[in-house]
Amino acid sequence: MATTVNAANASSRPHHTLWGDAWVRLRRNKLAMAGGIFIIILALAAIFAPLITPYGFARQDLTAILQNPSSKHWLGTDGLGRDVFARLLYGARTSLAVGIFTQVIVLGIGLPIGAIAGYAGGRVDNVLMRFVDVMYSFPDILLIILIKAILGGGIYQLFFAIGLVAWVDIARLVRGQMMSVKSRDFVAAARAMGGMGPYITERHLLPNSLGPIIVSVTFNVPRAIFTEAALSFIGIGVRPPTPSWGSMISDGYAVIFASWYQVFFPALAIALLMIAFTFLGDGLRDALDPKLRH
Amino acid sequence: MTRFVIRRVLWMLLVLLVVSFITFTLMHLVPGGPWSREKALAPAVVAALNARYGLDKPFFVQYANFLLGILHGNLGISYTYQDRSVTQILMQGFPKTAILGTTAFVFAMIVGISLGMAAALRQNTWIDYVCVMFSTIFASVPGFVLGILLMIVFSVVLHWFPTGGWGSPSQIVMPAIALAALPAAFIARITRASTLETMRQDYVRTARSKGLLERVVLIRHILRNSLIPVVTVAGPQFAALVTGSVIVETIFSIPGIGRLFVQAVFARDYGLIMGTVLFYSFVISVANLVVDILYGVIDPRIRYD
Amino acid sequence: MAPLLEVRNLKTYFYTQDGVVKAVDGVSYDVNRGETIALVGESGCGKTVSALSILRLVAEPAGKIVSGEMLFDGIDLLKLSKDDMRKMRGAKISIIFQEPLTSLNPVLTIGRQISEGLEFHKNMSVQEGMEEATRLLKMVGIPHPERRVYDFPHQFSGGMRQRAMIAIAIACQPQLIIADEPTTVVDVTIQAQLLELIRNITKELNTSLILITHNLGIVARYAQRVFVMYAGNIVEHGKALDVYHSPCHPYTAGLLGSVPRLDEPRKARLQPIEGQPPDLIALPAGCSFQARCAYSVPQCLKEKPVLTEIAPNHYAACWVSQKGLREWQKQ
Amino acid sequence: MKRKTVVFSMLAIIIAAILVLAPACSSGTTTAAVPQILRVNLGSEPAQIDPNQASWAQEKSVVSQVFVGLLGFNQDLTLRADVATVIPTVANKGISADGLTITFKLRNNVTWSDGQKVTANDFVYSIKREFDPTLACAYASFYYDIVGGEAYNSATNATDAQLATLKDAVGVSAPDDTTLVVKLNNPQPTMLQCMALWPVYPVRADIIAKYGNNWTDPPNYIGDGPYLLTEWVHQDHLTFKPNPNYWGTKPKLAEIDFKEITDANAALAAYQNNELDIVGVPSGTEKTFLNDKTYDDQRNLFNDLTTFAFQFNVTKAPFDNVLVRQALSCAIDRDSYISNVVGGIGKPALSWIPPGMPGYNATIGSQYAFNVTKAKQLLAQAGYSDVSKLPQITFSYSNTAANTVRAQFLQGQMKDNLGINIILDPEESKTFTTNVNSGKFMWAYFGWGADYPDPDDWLPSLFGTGAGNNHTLYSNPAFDALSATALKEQDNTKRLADWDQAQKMVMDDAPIVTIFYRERFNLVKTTVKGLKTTGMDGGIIGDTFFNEVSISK
Repeated sequence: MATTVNAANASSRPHHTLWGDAWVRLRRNKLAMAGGIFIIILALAAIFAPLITPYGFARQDLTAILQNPSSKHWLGTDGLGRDVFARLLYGARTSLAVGIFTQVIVLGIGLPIGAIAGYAGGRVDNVLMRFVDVMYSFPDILLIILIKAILGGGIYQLFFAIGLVAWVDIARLVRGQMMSVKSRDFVAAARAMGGMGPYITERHLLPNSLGPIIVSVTFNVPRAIFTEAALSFIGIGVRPPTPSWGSMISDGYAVIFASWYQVFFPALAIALLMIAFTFLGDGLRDALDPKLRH
Repeated sequence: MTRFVIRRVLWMLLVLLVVSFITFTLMHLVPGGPWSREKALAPAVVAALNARYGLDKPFFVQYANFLLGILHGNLGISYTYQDRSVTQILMQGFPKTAILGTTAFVFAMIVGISLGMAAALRQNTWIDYVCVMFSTIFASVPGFVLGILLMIVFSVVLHWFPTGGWGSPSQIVMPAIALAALPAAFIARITRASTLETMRQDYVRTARSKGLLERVVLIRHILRNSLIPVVTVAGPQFAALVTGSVIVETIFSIPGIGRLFVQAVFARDYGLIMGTVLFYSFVISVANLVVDILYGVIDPRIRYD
Repeated sequence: MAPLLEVRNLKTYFYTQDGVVKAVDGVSYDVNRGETIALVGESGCGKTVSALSILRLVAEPAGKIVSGEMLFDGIDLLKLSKDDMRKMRGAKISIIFQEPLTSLNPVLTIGRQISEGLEFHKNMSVQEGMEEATRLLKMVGIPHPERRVYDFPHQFSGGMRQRAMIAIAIACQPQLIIADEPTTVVDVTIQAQLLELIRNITKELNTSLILITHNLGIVARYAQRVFVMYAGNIVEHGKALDVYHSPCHPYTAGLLGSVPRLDEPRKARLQPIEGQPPDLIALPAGCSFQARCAYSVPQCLKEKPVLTEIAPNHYAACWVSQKGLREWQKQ
Repeated sequence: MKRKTVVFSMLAIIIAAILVLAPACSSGTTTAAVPQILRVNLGSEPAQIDPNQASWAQEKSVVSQVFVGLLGFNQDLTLRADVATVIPTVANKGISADGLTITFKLRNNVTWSDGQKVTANDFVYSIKREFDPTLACAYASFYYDIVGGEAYNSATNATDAQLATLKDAVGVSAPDDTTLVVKLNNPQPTMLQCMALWPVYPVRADIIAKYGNNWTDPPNYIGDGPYLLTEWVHQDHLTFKPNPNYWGTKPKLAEIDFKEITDANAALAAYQNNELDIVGVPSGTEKTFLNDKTYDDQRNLFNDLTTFAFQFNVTKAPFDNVLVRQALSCAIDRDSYISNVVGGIGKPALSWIPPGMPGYNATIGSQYAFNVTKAKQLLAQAGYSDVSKLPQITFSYSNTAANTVRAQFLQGQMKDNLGINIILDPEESKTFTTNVNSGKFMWAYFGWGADYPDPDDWLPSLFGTGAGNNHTLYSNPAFDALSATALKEQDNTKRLADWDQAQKMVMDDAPIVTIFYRERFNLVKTTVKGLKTTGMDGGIIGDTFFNEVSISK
């Protein structure tokens, strides 16, 4: 009866949970996994930076300023003779933190508001959307600058300022998704079968809206890192000497006519991180897309 | 429909009011005032200035006066450029910022949608990879870096474009590109995602079952549906482009209000801050409204009520 | 005279990351002019895929028609160029999908979606198309067609949407219509109406119909012949009533057991078929139904049964029934 | 395939657009050196170009093209008579024996750009206007020694009548069109230098009355200087053309363009793309441009009268302890900063008053030469042999790119040389200045540039007890007494001796750690001839002598 047993087991395969199933298919997506692994490795490298590089991120060697890459300093040194590679590693800490924590704040605020507005519709939607409108009507950078100017320097203020401004887009996106998904019939069916709001939201609406949300989040992580760069550029980024890729780029920008390395390496780092998040995001989207499940 | 628009416009005014109040409050919470200088002004001078700008009055009186001013279409006098009115300054700067933002928006849309569609329709082919790479790389370079790179390549090396300033079309190209890069990439990604999504829809299969030409299926059935999410982000993107040209304007020395308003915050130019914020808020709200209308136009499921 | 459509040994596979899904694995059937046949089976047994294969609309690149012949009016559809095939779709062969909402483009008016086929195949202008669409809507029984033609799908009820789908299908008076579970998502009363509608229209236009369903009750009523599919194969086929009254395959019997019999005193309760359909990637060596079969004999494990004529014009692929022991008919 | 073509045609359009525009714009790059046009970068938009209200840098650069005052500065910063016939002295009766009355004799051939004569009344009007409380002119306090000036300027909420009387009471008068009499409360030896500054350049009462705030827009902007402001595109550029009615030697240039490029790199690119004739070298890239052979004949370096320092808040522990202040001052390797970080631009500073100024004395502050062991000894004396016992030190600065480097340099020095960890607090400039002006800091960045070349602009207003710019809250009665006498001292040698002693007092008490004297590093196109730089130059170098500049092939 062996075959029978196999058949029975095998035929029970498609009955995973949404997430379990997604994980199975994510694992099969090589690019996505590559992206994820890169991010993890980067995170580890950031955490264990002291074990990887002998240089501290603030250690100056005024006799070796703006040096090109060499065996001593793999990626050269900056305007105060600090090892760029070391600063990149330590900078990854800040930049990843900025990228991820701001998104946590963004999702924390944007997802529920968007979901509620989109699902409930009617008056609730109206009220929430007016609130969103107000937030939304602020020019981002100005609001960030104002908040930052009030709160003063420091990385937490940075998360707060960026996150507090960036959640609106997600909220709108989620709402839009909710509204279009809601009108599809399987949700109607679920409703007909007497599914409760939260249940429907969790089981049908969210999974079906996840694609675009994830795309936008994976895009916003590097974007937050950019915002940080822009803020560093206008001089209100993280507090030196703590490096962040953004601040390294803007520091590098100041001396771009002396040494383009100063901009190139952090920019490259951001690009790689961005690509990693892109692949991971696409992978997640496909993995989580209900229409792709058999 | 008209009722919807009217109601939305009224809402908009309310929103602007709230925005103005929040900004006004934040602004006064920010440490440091317009008169603090490295070489301190004499107390008499500061007193005179406060008197001239009504800063000696209580907070709410100041706000009330500000609102009254607006009713008379008067945003007050700049604190930095003390012989020019805020309205004057905005009117001189805005057209430039608007043109720049719009050009960048058009770039971003054309490039973004083209790349996105191409990538989706040729999923997992070299076209797809090229498009993804292109958009990723462009999105991975901060505006100011891209700006100076363009400048070095196209001005210093190739002598194609002037490094900055305003006036001739040639002076818009580089800033517009620098400004459009990130949104273009973003739109490309959204388009790709939603096109892939749409291509899997049953109605596309139905369309094919009617034996329609691929082109017809693509344009009538796929494109239009896959643009819905794009439109949702288009509005924010447009607003972001018009209001987000701060750095690009700085690098390409464009006499727009983008450059002005960060300076305004740093200079604590209360008049200019309020002016720019309200101005920008207005632009954003309008873009927002337009998008909601468009959204309804391309997606009949959305009802205005 | 030759049948309108003759499908011979059709094989349509899906190449997924898990392996090759043999959705349709050597299916043969034929449809005569003006005839209505039924493809019956549980969901996922390959009936829809075999239908899509006829239109060559199997989702590529994953899905592929690996082999077989599909002679339509003597022409092998599989040999047609992409262009000629497209000219077939809608004009000669059309399909009614099962989910009317998702199968209709949400952003186009019903009328437009009906007329676009006409514009392409009958080179009508948009107005002519819309007028024709109105007529068709009237024909499929939509009240106030002249107004409704400008409605969007979301403004239609489930039943009306399906009527619209029908209108789309019959727009160019095709010779063959494939109705893929046209009634699964609407409620019983409307089911009846729709099926009547389809039958009348096919009669009227003398169109052949392939009715895809899992409901043998319907089959008995509307189809002349029936083909029962299981795990990508046809396991039984014959005259609708023969199959209905004396199923020669335990699976068919199971299906019957799981539908209310209108012609018999209601049994205490319906018995659904136990277990799951097999994994189409790893099909068992012998009879694919064996695992769920109450009557299986050792041979079922070893050899794959082939279609053999059990009764006149009544074929089944089952060792048991070939041996003539068919307890299931003795109920 | 159809779709592909659609896609790529769209891309093609863009590329086409670029290519089409390309030739159109290469016009910006044609090297037309023969036309006498000087293109310089003003940086940010000037706030007010009304001479009375204008302040340092940008504004000054604009004003000094369009206006000429009674007196001016030569390149060596000695005074020069411009509208005045001679520099008033006690000898030529220009200054009364008691030093309380200064009488200027005016040339009678001085005209405004619209042809009218410049009379003493124009100066009377201008000086009184400088004190007008409703205008709140930044530099008014420079002239408080003029009789009635302070009173009028401080009458913030007075009635019009009161203002009128106060205005009349101001001690400036014009007995005739070519005589200007200025009465002082007390002798002020540097008043003449103040009279050479733009805030008291003549302005036209009738024009201001006619155009109000818009009088500074061309063509209303009537001046008596070599150039006219013909165009001002806000935030973009200003254009100057020679003043046809200029009474002095006619300028050689046919046009001066002031561009408003705020980004240093962009300006440099503009220079390299031949859109600018003069550009500042971005800080941090000095070494590169010093070593790059292609710039050998384009470099322009000169000291301007600016000293950069780190100021202590002497009321906050541990900086209330002079030993600690001296110790930290000894622990900073200024030479290394100059030679390594900024590629040798600027001079290491131990004293306060910079070279090129009367009163500069290299020996002052020599005790702070880099010496770690000495620094440690001083700390030990102060009771901090174990630096971990020091309170947490925070260093504040306004967050410019250059300052960020300097601050981190300091942080590094403290860490490496003394093992002290200091926290950096970058602040947005207004926040920074507010905090510093209100004593809300421990240790802060500090720069001072000369308003006019005299020590009395460098000491009492900064280190006098309770003085307006005394942020260190330093207070030393001996110093106060000494500067009080020095301010009124008529005998110049004695005066300078007093200031020298005063400076020594301050530096010994070390309320500030001087770091370096600024040196300005610009690139100048070889086609620019006759550029004269001075320590008093504003936003643009050489702006004081643009009327002597010419362009060659």
